[in-house]
Amino acid sequence: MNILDTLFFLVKNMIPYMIPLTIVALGGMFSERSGIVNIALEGIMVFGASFGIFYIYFLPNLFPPQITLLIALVIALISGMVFSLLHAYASINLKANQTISGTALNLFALAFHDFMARLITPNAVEGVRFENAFRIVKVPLLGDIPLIGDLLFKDVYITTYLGIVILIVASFVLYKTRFGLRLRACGEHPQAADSVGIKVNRMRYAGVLISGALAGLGGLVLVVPSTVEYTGTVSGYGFLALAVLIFGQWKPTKIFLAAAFFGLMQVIANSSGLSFFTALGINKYFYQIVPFLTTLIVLTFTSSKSAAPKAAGEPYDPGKR
Amino acid sequence: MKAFLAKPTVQKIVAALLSIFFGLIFGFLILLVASLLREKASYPFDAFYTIFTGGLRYTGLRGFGIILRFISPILLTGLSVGFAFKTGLFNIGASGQFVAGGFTAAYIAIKWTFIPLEYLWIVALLGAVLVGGIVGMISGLLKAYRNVNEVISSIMLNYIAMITVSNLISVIKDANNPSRTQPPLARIPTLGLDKIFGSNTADMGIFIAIAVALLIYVVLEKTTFGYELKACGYNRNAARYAGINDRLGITLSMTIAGALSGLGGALVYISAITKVFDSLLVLAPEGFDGISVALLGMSNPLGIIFSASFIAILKGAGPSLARSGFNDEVVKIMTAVIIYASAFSLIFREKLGALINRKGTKS
Amino acid sequence: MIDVIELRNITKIFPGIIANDDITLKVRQGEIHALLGENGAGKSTLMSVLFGLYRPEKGSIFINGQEAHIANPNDANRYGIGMVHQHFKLVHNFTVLENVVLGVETVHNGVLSMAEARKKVVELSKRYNLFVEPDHLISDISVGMQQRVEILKMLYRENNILIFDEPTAVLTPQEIDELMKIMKELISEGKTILFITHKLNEIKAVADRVSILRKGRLIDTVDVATTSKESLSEMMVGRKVMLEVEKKLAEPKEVILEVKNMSIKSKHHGKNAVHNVSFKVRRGEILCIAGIEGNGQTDLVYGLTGLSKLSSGEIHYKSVNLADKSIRYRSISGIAHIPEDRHKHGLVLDYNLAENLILQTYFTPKFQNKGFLDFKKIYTNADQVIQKYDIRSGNGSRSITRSMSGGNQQKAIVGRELETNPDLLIAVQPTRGLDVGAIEYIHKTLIDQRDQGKAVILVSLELNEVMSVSDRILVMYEGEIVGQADPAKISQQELGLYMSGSKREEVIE
Amino acid sequence: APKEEEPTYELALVTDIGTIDDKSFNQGAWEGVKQYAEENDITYQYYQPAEATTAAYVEAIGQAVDGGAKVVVTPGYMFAPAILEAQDLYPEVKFVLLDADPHDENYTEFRIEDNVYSIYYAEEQSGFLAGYAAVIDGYTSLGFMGGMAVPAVVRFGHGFVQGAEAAAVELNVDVTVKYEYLNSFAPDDAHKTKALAWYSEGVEAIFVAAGGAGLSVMAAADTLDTAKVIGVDVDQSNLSDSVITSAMKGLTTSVYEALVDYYADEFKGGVIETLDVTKDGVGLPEDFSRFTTFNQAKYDEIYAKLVNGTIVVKKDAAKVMDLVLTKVVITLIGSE
Ligand SMILES: Nc1ncnc2c1ncn2[C@@H]1O[C@H](COP(=O)(O)OP(=O)(O)OP(=O)(O)O)[C@@H](O)[C@H]1O
Ligand SMILES: Nc1ncnc2c1ncn2[C@@H]1O[C@H](COP(=O)(O)OP(=O)(O)OP(=O)(O)O)[C@@H](O)[C@H]1O
Ligand SMILES: [Mg+2]
Ligand SMILES: [Mg+2]
Repeated sequence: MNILDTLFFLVKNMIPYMIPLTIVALGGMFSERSGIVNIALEGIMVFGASFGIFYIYFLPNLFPPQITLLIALVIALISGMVFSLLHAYASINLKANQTISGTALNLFALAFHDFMARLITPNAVEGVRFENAFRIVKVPLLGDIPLIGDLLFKDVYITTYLGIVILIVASFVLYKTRFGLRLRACGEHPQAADSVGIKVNRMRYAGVLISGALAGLGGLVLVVPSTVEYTGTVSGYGFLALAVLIFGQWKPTKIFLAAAFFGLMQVIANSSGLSFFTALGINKYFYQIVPFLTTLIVLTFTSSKSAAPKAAGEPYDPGKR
Repeated sequence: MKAFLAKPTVQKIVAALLSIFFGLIFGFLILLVASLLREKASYPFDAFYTIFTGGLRYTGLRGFGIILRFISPILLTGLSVGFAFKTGLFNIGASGQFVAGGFTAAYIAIKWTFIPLEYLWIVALLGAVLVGGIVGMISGLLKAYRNVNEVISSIMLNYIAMITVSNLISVIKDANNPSRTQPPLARIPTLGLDKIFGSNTADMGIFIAIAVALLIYVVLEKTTFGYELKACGYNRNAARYAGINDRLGITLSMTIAGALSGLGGALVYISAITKVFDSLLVLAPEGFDGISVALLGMSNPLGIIFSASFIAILKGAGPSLARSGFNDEVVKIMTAVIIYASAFSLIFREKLGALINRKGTKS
Repeated sequence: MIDVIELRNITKIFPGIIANDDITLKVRQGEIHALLGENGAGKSTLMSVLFGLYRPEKGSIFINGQEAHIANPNDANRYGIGMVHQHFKLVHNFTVLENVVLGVETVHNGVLSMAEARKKVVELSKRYNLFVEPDHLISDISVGMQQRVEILKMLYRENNILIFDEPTAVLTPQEIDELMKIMKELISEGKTILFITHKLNEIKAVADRVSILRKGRLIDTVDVATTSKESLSEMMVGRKVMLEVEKKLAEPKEVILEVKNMSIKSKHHGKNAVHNVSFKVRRGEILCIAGIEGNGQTDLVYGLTGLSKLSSGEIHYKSVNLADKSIRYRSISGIAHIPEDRHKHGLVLDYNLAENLILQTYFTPKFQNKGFLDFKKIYTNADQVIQKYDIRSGNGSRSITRSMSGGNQQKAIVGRELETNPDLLIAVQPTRGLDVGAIEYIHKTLIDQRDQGKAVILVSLELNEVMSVSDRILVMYEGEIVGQADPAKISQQELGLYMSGSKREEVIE
Repeated sequence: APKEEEPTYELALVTDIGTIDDKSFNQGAWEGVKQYAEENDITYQYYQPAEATTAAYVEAIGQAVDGGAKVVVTPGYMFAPAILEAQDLYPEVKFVLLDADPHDENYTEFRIEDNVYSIYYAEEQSGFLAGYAAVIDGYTSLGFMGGMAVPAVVRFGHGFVQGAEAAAVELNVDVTVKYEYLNSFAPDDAHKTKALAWYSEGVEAIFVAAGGAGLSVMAAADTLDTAKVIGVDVDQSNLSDSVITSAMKGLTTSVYEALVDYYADEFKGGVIETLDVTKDGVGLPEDFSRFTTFNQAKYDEIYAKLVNGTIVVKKDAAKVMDLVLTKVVITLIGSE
């Protein structure tokens, strides 16, 4: 494979990493921008993916594959949202330490998947097999465009497009709408928001619920292309999304770039078998740590100004100045 | 009685007990639901009893030994996370520090045969403390000098440590099995606990862990050093203003947190019980258990001794659940609910406080 | 005359304290009504009740004779009430415009349309001479500007009852003058103003009537014109207060601190925040660094105390060059620092009072033994300091500092720093936001220090304070010292010329 | 519905790391237990140790025994030290130990008692057959992905390479094999990417001996028209159309047989046995429809050669690179 082919391979294959990371990190962004730190992203992903997969498991052929996938995605989204209510309630109404409910949700989701899977699978096991008929071999017409067609319109899942739509919508909502303005105010200075009549708690609920919806969705988006059996894990992608969120400085475009960066590094990490890389003669170990090491190094040189929402992580106390 | 209940410590303990109560109730409901839906899972009451006793109803003394052995690592990772919390940092990197420390201990206990065998385990523990500390220190330095969020750096370091250890296995690999390390030559002394519990499980590690918890308590609450570290955590600028080296403080906090997790790793990998490293790329769960333990123990070292024991008991019950037709996820669900319920403790304490005050004004 | 606002029998209770105790207050249409009271008297609380931030336990509010139900700021807004809070409620990384419209945005189909808002804001700022740039970020503009944004917020909402909670505490003299003008202009348009301040001059200058609160109760409402400052302060504190600072002539002794060609890089722009500054301080004098906020005073102090690194220059203190010495070294060798920002630097808000009172001394043998803190001594020390400096708080030495009032937090810092028995005291805005009683106390303490042969560097934005407390004045402008003056000989006007950069002279010592 | 008195389970399996649907030895063994138990209406249960330590394994075995087990099946080499202990602790209970024989952690004490039946499988023969079939069928660019370099997986890999060599010599073609251990037995995007990378560089078929990780390799193959997968342990053709064959080992059958023996009072106590082609312990599935040239006849021919010893597959090479090969070039990614 020549360099161009290698490059094409890398770019094409970073998509399955970067799309779910983008979606979930954007979810985290809405939550943190409203003032609630959400370390439950991992658990919500698992939870959302579970219910999406359960649907596919029970009703694989009720509708054409793409419709089935869309319904499953909606189910993942809703279940993620419902699940995140628990985090919202604890962090907002109970003013609890936001790590507590986040950690609890992470634990719960993993165990709950196993519990449910055992109830529904005939052998009472944790893995749920599903018919994966969702790959789009080629999008008509668009797939014929040179390069772009190969990159974006062949061998794809609708989730790729969904991810891009979500990115655009998220940026728009955050920066161009009243909701976005108010949400950001609540994450920076809730007392200020309160003093101009914004219902801080309501906005924070909205932020957490959006994060739940996107994380739930992102869970399924991650799982569907990579396997035909879901065992109730998203292998740490929720935490990686958290890292992408911080790396992306809580801003949609930068999150997207951070996810792309991380996705690219992940592909490189797993492409050590390509002749281009074997020819370099570098030990596989270095490929394996590439995503994590480069992230650390990049952060070392880009973190001097943190753009973290000022009030994120603190329960809103109207009396505090 | 009133004065007793008014004490914050007492209120915290009562709140924690209530959380556990809620968790158990919820767990029981889960058992009931499962028993109604699944043919095999037909003994919810038995299962509940099993969980409640940590499986000791079946496992007896030997099970107790296993529970003791479960306590030590998560007690230390719990301390690691809790210590960082107290100094204003979130150490989500306990997992990486844990394996780094554990591997170092194993390496020393296998390779450093030039040290007399009876001291080797001590050197191995110290090595683990050192290397765990270094991993923590990286996060600390990045935070202190480059403003890198410690959450993200420690997530990255978790993976780096895991991958590194997986690749280093060849250095101390088992001749018959290239994917595993050899068992260590030197182990932590059992102090006769193996005789008491009838199996090679509990060892001196549990005492080391508890002693370290007490030490951390004293350091945090009673010493100038703890005062400095907490000041850095609560308000870095004020600490600087007061002449405390805030960067050093943050670095030291993460270093100590890392060292604690590292020691936790050593307590597993050179313990009486043989756990060897394999090359599987899985993050060490003990690190994440540490977060639960720290939260449930409210980051207080004494509370952490309690919460680590409690979670170890639940963990110990896992295998015995099969006897009643259940699996260990029930226990995990319960743990999650207990931690979630502990989020209510603030509200609960307020309510309790109000109740006491109301009674006070009446009389 | 109509009472535009009537607060009837307002009682507001916080855990352990009655912040407002059965207060009845009437405000007339078109007046500037001042509220006066010691720190913690309940002024902010009362206004927060009126603005809908707090629900009172008892009492009712009447607007224009009609009972009003104000449960949140939105309700208040509906009644035309707006408030400039003591601590500004501005989102630092939003633009001026975004802050102004927040909460009352114009939208088309949910999408923000800022063009109309911008037009209105520009118009308003022209009409009231509130010059602000709508697209600047709050974090990039001065405190005075920020206050204008707060005022714009009210005007944008077309409020006609305006509450100003200690608006002048953070302003320069010029800004205060301008604010006074603006307030008068607003009144002339028929608006009503409630004005909280600790400064009697200001009340004298603009207010029509003043209500005095003490310990949660309304003492009286009186006409400003017919009441003297002395009797106002007496009503407020409950005893006679010395309003004029009394002091002997200074007797400067040997030089304790000599700064030579000090420069410090700015964190915000490429230039030097402090540029080639040289001066001397002697024992037995109070040297005041005057200047408009943002002219390098803060950085100068950071340089002296070690919070910032010098880019060049030397600091000779008791014949040691401090330039590369640590903060700890400086504090041990007798330099105390009352910081400008008490929340950022002065206190660990999550420590209790006793723990904060040892922030500079916890490591000394007085409070520790072999690395262990001696809590008995720590609490005894706290009780002494609390008593000596009259620090009031809910739980004495065990109060979490976060819950204490700003005034008392300030007293705690002052007490702590003085207890180290420093040779050089660097006090930055030590009386910001304090009531007259507390100010009197702090001024007296500064002069006492001087009279004991200690050196004091006072950094203040407040001309009154500068003129009355200091023995010598250095004026800073754009990072340089542009003038030296003797307070006895210079007029406030002339000082103002130096501060605004219109006049400068070489200062050679 | 809830019942009252405590249950007992006559047949028990204690799982190694992973659980009974690991697409690997746990699952294979469990299916044997289950099949026998259900056919004969015997109670059965599996137990998951709390962690991967000998003490936890012994403890779980204790639970099984205490819970009424008469036969305990323990899949995986990790059980060797645990069974060394358990065979003495519970002399009246029978143990079926797969992939190992009882010994201590340091490989100094090897001892099997009458209540233990140890089964090894000749994975190298199974892998050989798969490699042979693939090359005969015209695949010349192959890949091997092992879950982890544990003895059984290593045998699969080494056998695979030797099978490819045998066929390459026979056909006089040059064959390349990419060879890597994933260090994972679970599905993961990473494995999918890895497989895609291989396929995109011309690898035609990947033999994946890595439990659930195989699912991700199949997911990769499914996105490409010509990419093929060779399954492991059991016939995995139902998992994906890309699976051309599977290198099977008779986990399920052997466990089933062991139970049959036990109930017939013929338990092979004290026996350490390697199930190979001579005992029908390993092989490929009978369905050759996904091959073009390789077929039943070819299979029978090569199988016979293995049975009669004309071909001996090496299983004791320390490293794959130590194998002497003439027509096969191995690219080892990472280390072994
Ligand atoms: N959110 C709160 N929670 C508890 N107590 C409070 C709260 N806000 C105010 N208080 C109490 O009410 C009293 C009055 O406070 P308030 O802020 O009204 O004082 P103030 O007159 O505005 O003082 P200052 O001059 O310092 O601004 C304080 O002494 C304080 O103890
Ligand atoms: N979280 C809190 N809990 C309890 N009381 C509080 C809290 N926050 C503020 N207070 C009370 O509110 C009152 C006013 O506090 P605030 O922060 O307004 O002081 P400040 O205006 O900065 O002080 P000053 O006006 O004296 O300079 C204080 O008396 C304080 O006791
Ligand atoms: Mg106030
Ligand atoms: Mg105040």
